[in-house]
Amino acid sequence: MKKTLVHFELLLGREVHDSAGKRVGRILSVTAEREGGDCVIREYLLGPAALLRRLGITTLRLVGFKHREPLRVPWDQLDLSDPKKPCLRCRADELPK
Amino acid sequence: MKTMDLVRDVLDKQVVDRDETKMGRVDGLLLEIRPGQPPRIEAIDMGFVVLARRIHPRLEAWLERLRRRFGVSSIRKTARYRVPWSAVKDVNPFCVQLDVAALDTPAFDWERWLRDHVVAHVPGVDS
Amino acid sequence: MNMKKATQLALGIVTAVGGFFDAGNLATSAQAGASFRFQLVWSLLLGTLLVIFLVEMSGRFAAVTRKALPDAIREHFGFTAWLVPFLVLTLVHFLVLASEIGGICFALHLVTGLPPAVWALPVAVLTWLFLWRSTFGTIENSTSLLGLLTLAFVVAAVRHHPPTGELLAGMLPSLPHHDPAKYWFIAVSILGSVIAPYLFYFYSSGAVEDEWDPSYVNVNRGIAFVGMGFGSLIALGAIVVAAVVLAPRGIEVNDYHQAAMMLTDAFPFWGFVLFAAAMAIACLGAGIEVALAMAYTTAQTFGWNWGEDLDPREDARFCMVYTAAILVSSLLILFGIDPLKLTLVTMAINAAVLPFVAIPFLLIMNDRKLLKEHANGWISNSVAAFLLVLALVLAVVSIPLVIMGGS
Amino acid sequence: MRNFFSLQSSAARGCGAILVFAAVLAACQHKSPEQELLDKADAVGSWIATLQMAGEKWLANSVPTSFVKSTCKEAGRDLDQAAGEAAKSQARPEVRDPLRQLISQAQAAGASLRRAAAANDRPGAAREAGRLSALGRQLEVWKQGLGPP
Repeated sequence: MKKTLVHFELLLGREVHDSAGKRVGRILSVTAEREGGDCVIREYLLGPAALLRRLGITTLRLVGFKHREPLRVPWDQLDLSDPKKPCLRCRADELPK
Repeated sequence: MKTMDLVRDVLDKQVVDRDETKMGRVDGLLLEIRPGQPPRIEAIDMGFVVLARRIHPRLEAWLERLRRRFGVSSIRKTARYRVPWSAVKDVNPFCVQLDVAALDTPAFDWERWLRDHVVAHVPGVDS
Repeated sequence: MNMKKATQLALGIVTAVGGFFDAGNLATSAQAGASFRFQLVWSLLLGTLLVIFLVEMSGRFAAVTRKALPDAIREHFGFTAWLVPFLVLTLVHFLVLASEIGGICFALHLVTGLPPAVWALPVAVLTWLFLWRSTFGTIENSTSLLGLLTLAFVVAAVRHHPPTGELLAGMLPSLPHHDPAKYWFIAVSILGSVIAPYLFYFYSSGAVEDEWDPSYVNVNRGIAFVGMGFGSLIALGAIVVAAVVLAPRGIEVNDYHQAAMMLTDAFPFWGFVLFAAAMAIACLGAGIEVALAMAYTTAQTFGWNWGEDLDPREDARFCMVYTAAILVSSLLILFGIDPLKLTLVTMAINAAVLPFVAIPFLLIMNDRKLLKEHANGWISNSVAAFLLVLALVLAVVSIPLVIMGGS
Repeated sequence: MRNFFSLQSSAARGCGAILVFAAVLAACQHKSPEQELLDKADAVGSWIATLQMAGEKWLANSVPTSFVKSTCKEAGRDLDQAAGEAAKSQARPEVRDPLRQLISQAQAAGASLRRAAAANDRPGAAREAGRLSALGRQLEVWKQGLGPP
């Protein structure tokens, strides 16, 4: 069977829409785990908070920037069949908190 | 490191070989999408063409054409070098270590070519 | 503090003194003193304060993370975000390198009488040989010890007994009595020459080459404060000498010839040769640092093997970058570009690109995951925030100033 | 990454705005022909003073002959340019002509100084230094005559 391959670096910054077509946010951070010899994706983190988290910026809080948690999308909720247009398999409010 | 942030801890990281010689950076990652299973990292992509793709797909196509047309045979492969994830020995905060010898890989084609064709001909360098 | 660190501290300070004063500092100081006497001293002091903090930060970063700045910035922000600053900085470094080579060529012109363009290629070869043959340590030590010659400006300034009141008054910013466009152009150029971007990339890569670890944080602090402070003292000396020698005669510095007699009042016999020697050494030291900064930045951006201590056969691509940079920038001088005009415009551009340096720098210095307890505290961050605002203002005003005030 | 792209494109727009700002400033900087002449005179005065200092320092054996020669050459080039611009100036003739006179005298003095240094003619060099000093004073008088800008 032919493998479905996706360039990871091109996913970054892509806007994600949910099943209702509503804009959810951009993919700005991705967590992964090592499983034996493999490395597998667990969650996609969306929104500016994901970027700040990735860059380790905490100082902005001092100047009154509200520190929000990034939107977490488990790997099985993101449909990558068209890597240029990633979308959720559910509605944004159905995501596990 | 069990859990990691692929963007922060892997992408754009320094790649070193077995002897800790710097051999490039993680310019791109290839994901395999598997039905019913989480996506896994298939390979690490390195090289100029990969970087060009990140800037604009058209730049990648253009560079690729240029490379095919003018590439010296000994450095042709270097523009795109793909290492399977299984060759990764370690991912640490400092670098991504591969279980290969840099000199034997296409990532070092340019280095080798410059050494043999330019540096060796500079007076004062004993070859 | 053990013996090794004590020597490192001493050497580092000497390096900072030798590496700080370059063609840009000489040109802007001479012009400032000649046209506005002591009125622009504030700009030098402001620049020095900021550069001390920035150099301290880049050294601290390298000591704690064992990574140099370009390396860390690409890893942190990704290739696409780093690409534009990288290209802009490479272009600026190229102009700075040409300015330094132009400075050496002019110094040789003073001594030999041959036109500067004649010296472009020999100087390029000499600079390149220095880099090709030596290790990081020898470069640091030899150029910086010779660089102490630039202290001649300080000695001359003291001999002239400058008016203390006027000098102190110059430490506070004031509005010019004449030529506002020129005044602000020089003020911006001084800032650009003092806060030269290459310093940070060079300094942090050098710290990695010297294998600093977190125990060097205090040594680094000492080097930044004392070294940069001393370096700017030399620039202050040049302003004072120009103000005392050139300004009363009505000489403005629009050509290096007009600055060349600066030291002959204080040292009637040696002054002329001393000026040429100080200029040549200062520019050679800085030129080597800029060429290395370019090679470090490029190699680290692409993840190539790098290190001035390695044999050229082990990092051929790294060596090719500085070789090409030196060769190409010497062509500007070969084709007869006026070295002083090139330097002054380059310094203003230096100031204009400061946001590209400052923004990633400040973000990365606040990453507690990387730096842990060594991340920026509130003092550094306040200075940094001030710098950021200043950098954005400079970026906006410097280009119009180049068009209006650049002679 | 796309966030950075949008950042960069807004930076590019910022640069465009700066260039427009610069163009507007440059347009506002319109000066009267007399004002332009006065600016030119500063550069001329600076070269006159430089030549005088070079002559005096050469007499005191502080600078080599080659330096005097190349300084005279550079000064000559800039003074030629200043002379050309003064000739094209739209300023009133009673203001413009004395300056043109001064520039041509400075050109002549520079050339003589160069010849004197080349021939190791010390009295000649001293004479030219004196002449340059007088020219510098005349230029000051001319500037004062034009009044404060």
